[in-house]
Amino acid sequence: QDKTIKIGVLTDNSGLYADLGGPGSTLAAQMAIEDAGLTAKGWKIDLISADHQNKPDIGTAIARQWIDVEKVDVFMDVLNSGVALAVNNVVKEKNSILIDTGAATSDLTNAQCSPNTIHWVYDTYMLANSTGQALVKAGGDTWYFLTADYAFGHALERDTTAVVLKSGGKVIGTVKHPLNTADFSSFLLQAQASKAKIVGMANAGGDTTNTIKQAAEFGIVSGGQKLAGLLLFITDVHALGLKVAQGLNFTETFYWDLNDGTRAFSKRFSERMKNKAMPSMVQAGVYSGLLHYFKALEAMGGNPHDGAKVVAKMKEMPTDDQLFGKGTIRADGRKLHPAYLFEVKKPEESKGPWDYYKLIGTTAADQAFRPLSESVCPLVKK
Amino acid sequence: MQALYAQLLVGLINGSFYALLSLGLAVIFGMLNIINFAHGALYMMGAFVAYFLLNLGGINYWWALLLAPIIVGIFGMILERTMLQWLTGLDHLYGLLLTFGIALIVQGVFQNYFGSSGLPYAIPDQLRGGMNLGFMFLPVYRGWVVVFSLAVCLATWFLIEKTQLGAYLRAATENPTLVRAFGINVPRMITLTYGLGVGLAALAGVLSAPINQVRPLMGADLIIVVFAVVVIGGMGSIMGSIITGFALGVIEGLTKYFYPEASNTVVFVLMVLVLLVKPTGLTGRAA
Amino acid sequence: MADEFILETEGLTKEFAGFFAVRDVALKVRRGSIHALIGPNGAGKTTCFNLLTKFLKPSAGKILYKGQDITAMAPADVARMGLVRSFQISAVFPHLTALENVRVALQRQHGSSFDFWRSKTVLNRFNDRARELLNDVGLSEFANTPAVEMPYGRKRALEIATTLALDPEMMLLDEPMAGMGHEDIDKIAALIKRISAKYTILMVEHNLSVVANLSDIITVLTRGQVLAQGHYSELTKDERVKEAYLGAGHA
Amino acid sequence: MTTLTDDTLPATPRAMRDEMIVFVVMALLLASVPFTGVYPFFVMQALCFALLACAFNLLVGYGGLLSFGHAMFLGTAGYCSAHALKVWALPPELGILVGVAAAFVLSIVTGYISIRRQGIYFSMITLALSQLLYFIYLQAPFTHGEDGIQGIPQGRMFGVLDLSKPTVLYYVVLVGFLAGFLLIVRIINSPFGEVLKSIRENEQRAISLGYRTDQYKFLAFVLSGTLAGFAGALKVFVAQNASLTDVHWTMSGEVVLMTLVGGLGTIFGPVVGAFVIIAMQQYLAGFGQWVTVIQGAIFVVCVLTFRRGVIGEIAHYFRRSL
Amino acid sequence: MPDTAIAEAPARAATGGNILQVRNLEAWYGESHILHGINFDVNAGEVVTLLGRNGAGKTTTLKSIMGIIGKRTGSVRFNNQEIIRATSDRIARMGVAFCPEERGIFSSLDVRENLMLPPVVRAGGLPLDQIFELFPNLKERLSSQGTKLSGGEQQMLAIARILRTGASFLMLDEPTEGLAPVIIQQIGHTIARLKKEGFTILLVEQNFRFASTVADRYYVVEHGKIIDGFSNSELAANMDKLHTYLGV
Ligand SMILES: Nc1ncnc2c1ncn2[C@@H]1O[C@H](COP(=O)(O)OP(=O)(O)OP(=O)(O)O)[C@@H](O)[C@H]1O
Ligand SMILES: Nc1ncnc2c1ncn2[C@@H]1O[C@H](COP(=O)(O)OP(=O)(O)OP(=O)(O)O)[C@@H](O)[C@H]1O
Ligand SMILES: [Mg+2]
Ligand SMILES: [Mg+2]
Repeated sequence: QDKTIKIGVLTDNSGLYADLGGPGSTLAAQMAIEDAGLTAKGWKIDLISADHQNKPDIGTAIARQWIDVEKVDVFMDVLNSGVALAVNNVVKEKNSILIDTGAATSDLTNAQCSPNTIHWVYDTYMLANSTGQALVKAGGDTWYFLTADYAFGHALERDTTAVVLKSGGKVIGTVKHPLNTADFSSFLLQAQASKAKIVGMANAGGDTTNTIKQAAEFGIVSGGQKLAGLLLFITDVHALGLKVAQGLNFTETFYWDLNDGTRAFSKRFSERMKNKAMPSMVQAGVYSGLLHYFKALEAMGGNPHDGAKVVAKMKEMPTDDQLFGKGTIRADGRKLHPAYLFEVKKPEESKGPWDYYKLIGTTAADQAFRPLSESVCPLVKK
Repeated sequence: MQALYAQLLVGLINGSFYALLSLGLAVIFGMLNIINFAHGALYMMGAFVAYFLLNLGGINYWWALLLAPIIVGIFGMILERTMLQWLTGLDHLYGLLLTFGIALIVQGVFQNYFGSSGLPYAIPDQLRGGMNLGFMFLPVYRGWVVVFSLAVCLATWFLIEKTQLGAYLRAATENPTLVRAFGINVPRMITLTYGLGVGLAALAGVLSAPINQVRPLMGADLIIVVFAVVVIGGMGSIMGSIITGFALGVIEGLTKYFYPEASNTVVFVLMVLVLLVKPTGLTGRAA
Repeated sequence: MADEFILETEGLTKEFAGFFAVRDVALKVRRGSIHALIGPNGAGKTTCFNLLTKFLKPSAGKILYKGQDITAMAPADVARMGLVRSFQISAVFPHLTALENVRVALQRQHGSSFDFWRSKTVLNRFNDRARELLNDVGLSEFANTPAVEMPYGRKRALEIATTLALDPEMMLLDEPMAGMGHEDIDKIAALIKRISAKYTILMVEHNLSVVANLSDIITVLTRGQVLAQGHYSELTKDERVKEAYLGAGHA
Repeated sequence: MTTLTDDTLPATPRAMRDEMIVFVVMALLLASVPFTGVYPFFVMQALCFALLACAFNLLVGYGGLLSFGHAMFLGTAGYCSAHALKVWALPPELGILVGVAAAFVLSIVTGYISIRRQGIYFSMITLALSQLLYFIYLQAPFTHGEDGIQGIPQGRMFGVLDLSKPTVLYYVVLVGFLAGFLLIVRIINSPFGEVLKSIRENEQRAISLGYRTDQYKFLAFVLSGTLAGFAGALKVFVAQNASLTDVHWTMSGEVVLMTLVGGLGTIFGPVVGAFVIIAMQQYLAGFGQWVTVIQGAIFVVCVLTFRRGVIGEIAHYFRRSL
Repeated sequence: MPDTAIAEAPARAATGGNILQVRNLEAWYGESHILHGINFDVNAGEVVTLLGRNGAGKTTTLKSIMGIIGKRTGSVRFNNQEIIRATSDRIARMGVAFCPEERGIFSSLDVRENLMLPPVVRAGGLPLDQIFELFPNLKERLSSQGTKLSGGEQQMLAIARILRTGASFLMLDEPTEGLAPVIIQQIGHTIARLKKEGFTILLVEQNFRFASTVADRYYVVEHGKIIDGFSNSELAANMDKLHTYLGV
């Protein structure tokens, strides 16, 4: 049996998302290789990484070349939905494996699901569901959306609206802003005027951080409204600083300070990072996903270099690791684990660097993601 | 109606950033004939320098407002002396490419060392808080930005249009050899002017640090819009870009209110329209 | 009568923001003549040319060319009717060779200028005619020299050859001799004389000996208006012309 | 406009022979790629961009019109072809036709708006138009926003050529590229091309010779835009997706870079430039965060030291026109 | 003030004697070697004219003196100072002014700005009212864009603006090109007057008739060399030679 494995971390090394994936993802993959202990058992594991620059065509070109020339077995990270969907296609065509830990789009396990792809960490449906449900339950029953005006924002808004309505809340307004808006004051004024209890940010990246920063300036939070981030990462909170970010609510599936297991891993990780950053959930997902992949290969006794077969094996086995706890992988490729609703601490509550979150709610693994009954994925037998 | 006033005011605030940035660009383009693609990167550097001054040197916002433009300006002058200088007399395109390359380098280096999500910079204590104007809540800092940038814009306009300097610069753009043969040290003057334009970009960077995240790509996102402002105003026209900067802020503000989906597009629609009606921009001199 | 005068203007006026560069000019150019337009600097001669060839729009007045009103036409169309100009600052295609410069004009005359699917070797059929034209202006040995590398005087000659290639009916020459050495001046003057058999020529020139030798009739312009018109010998006696243009020292 | 191109080179019959020789060498080299072990997808991608750059070069290098919005033709054709192939399930040849037709129509509209503008204003109005289009595509439902149109079927060309086979696809793309390239070379060396060059040299003089210069510039614009669209349509088969990247202004910028790196106003320059830039993106992808820095440094060095571009410098050295 | 400066000038001329000394001047445009060793002198208070056919190298000589030719070797001494390696702005501030043949009017400046552009390098320039007296056209068109002027007006402007600077050594490249006979006469008078006031003038002319009314001495340039030189008094005797040199 062949005991060689080649892992490719395809991520954004130089752009907007380099902090939450990027070199940190490569490090996480490296740590997974070290921790799996396979090399000691005679396996040979190679790791390469590349920058897709957030361009789908560069992403697919690299993916093809990696499969054809470099003989890469598994793609990790692949954040950015556009790139992920493009790579998803290539991987399926060439029977390779994609364990996506970075992209948000829930299409990866729905309309575009594939027997070669596992979506590991989070997706838009889950974010909307968890954050929306929890906030309405906590009394935030009137919502106003700031929505990025493109497919991703629309989907996030649509999904969250559904959840809010189902939980008994009301959406009293929405404003669509263009992608990459530098100034949100106009939109924030409208949100402020609406008097909604929750201002939901159906946007991402720089749009979200700018919204938050300017919301602080315009006194949105001090005026009694709550900001809900629908897609936010710990790296964003770090960049904003607690003074500005305090009081924010949002969902993640991993936080370094959840339990002993996460703390132990994160401490090791952060020591090896150039800027001593704690791992983001995307990076944590790379580690966890790879460990499971190794487990499956070990169980198969060697690497068959057959993506669909390995993924099927991975779906068969329950997952269990320090970072995401016990979980399973569904037929549609969705990895299931609990989702946590966090609130950002006030500066005075924080005990040290990277001590940012308070856990305020947990959605169980089987509740957090899109139920199979709503799925249009052809892999799901009905 | 009240909401409309609020949007107008907010638009004016944004306009002051556009004005300040496009002013620097207009100085550099109009006087030196360089399409300075590095402007966004230098704006970003201004914000970062302010951040370093505060966090490494304990130097506060007010000093940063003075020091950051000088520091970045000197950096700009070094760029000019070592690289841009060699392009005099060549087509615009080369300057554009060179500065584009410089922008990539600067942004890349900053990204490498400071990540891409950015760093926090707080509003100075004296300018914290806000006023309730009845129709809106106006953060004091924003008010300050409008007043201060207006003052800087007018001062620059005076320096360039009302002193001999402007005439020297414009003449030097056209025929540097001859101007030099009249006894003016053209290379030095150009270096200083580039420094001035760059300093203005850095100043805008410092002003925006407390409002936006201090991010390596903060300027890259803005640069195309600022170019549009300069073009609409009439390339190289100082007053044109000041007025267009403020006006565009207001128009954008109104679009955000009436049809927010189009607020990013409106500037380009405007640019097409203006160029169709007045081929050299609103106040542009003949090309 | 339209036959006698190839070009006529009525009340031709051009105003630049309150300044009248050309005011109420009535000009009649006789077919087949060499007509000179002289006048002090800033009198409006070049502006007149620009108006006639439609590079400027008149503020008022009418231009008749071959009996047809061309006041509202586009510059390229006027050129197509056979009214072609040269420029005061020499205008050639600097990086084309002299031969190619002339060929560009011939090509316009004989079509095929939109053919992007054919090889340019079809243009070689113009080479003979182009050489002939170059020969006429004494540029034979420059045929394969790019225009930039030619001395100034030769560029003027090239410009004239290019203009001739269009086989125009009327040529407007703006200071064709400016900046030329003496030998060239004589050459070009002879050339103009020769071609005037076939074409009507309207010419602006400050070189008085050229004007005296070449022109059939002279119009003197000052401050945008016609001051006098007549033969050289008449005009040199006219006190007003002496004062405004020729200067006191002129005999 | 000060000269962008190296005009000191002679344009003699010898030049046309040199061009043919280099062309044959290039075609043979490219045709042998599948036998060399060089990764064909990389070459195909580069070929698409090379065609785009050549089309762009036709406009700027020979017409003196610097378009800063050429990505709009690439992207529009890409989206339209992709939509035709995926949603309407058209065969590949018709898919390409749809894309090219879309680019053709777009170039007529944008050309009509922009062609009367001079110099930098022309660049800016094309930039503005392409930005407008970018925002439209960002929001239009059929483009699928950020995600783009994914998983485009490659199909069988003329019912026989199975494009999902890399080698077949490679030769189809190569033939498409060579055809486009030859057409461009022909345009440059045509009677029309001569007029175009003279307009670039001295527009006033061309007008005074009776040329309605706007019409020539317009035709050049439409030809260039349509050919750029052809590149976009071919690219759909290679990348199997159509995304916003292709309409973003940075793409327009990249085209300028490719052309400049290879040599503006040279016939082969844009091809070389496209290969250099695409290779850079591919091979630098492994350098992590230093990618942009390296790229930037290369541009700076290029502008400062080899301003004529790779081919331009070579041509200048041998005093040949290539 | 100007008066005193003008009064001083002749004194300077008298003591200085030789104001410009050009030795073995060679110059290149890129690869092409244009000047092959130019030698001549200009004495203070003189009007010296360079004659020669088109392309002989007259303009190049002036430009080399002014320091605006890329590559030049040899020696140029101005007021006994070597300036062959000086930058053009330094040469200008030493009191050399240059009026180029292509006029060099700035289109982005209006006439007033064009006129006021060259900085005053020392006292003694012509005051504005005298300039307007010389060139009344300019006064009328003061706020017009520089290149909107007629060809001749541009020439006037180009001359006028260097008269203002107070430079005492003027280099005029074909100042009469494109000018009406009246104006040419005026320029002749101006040159004569400037000479009287102590200016030194180096002139390049094609218009031999004009040159003969103002020049003290002539040099003939051919193929980048000075091939002959004579004073105004020797003119008649040299007429034949001139014919062959210039084809006059
Ligand atoms: N576009 C313009 N805008 C404003 N004034 C102009 C413009 N063009 C010409 N003028 C003015 O009109 C007058 C006539 O100019 P024109 O060029 O016709 O003179 P000209 O007779 O050709 O003189 P010259 O012999 O010096 O060439 C001048 O005073 C000039 O300044
Ligand atoms: N920029 C240039 N590049 C290359 N060669 C040049 C350049 N300018 C002038 N020359 C060449 O240098 C030689 C001398 O030119 P120069 O201008 O000095 O002549 P000139 O005596 O002033 O003639 P003219 O009477 O026509 O003004 C000519 O052969 C000319 O072709
Ligand atoms: Mg004139
Ligand atoms: Mg000369």
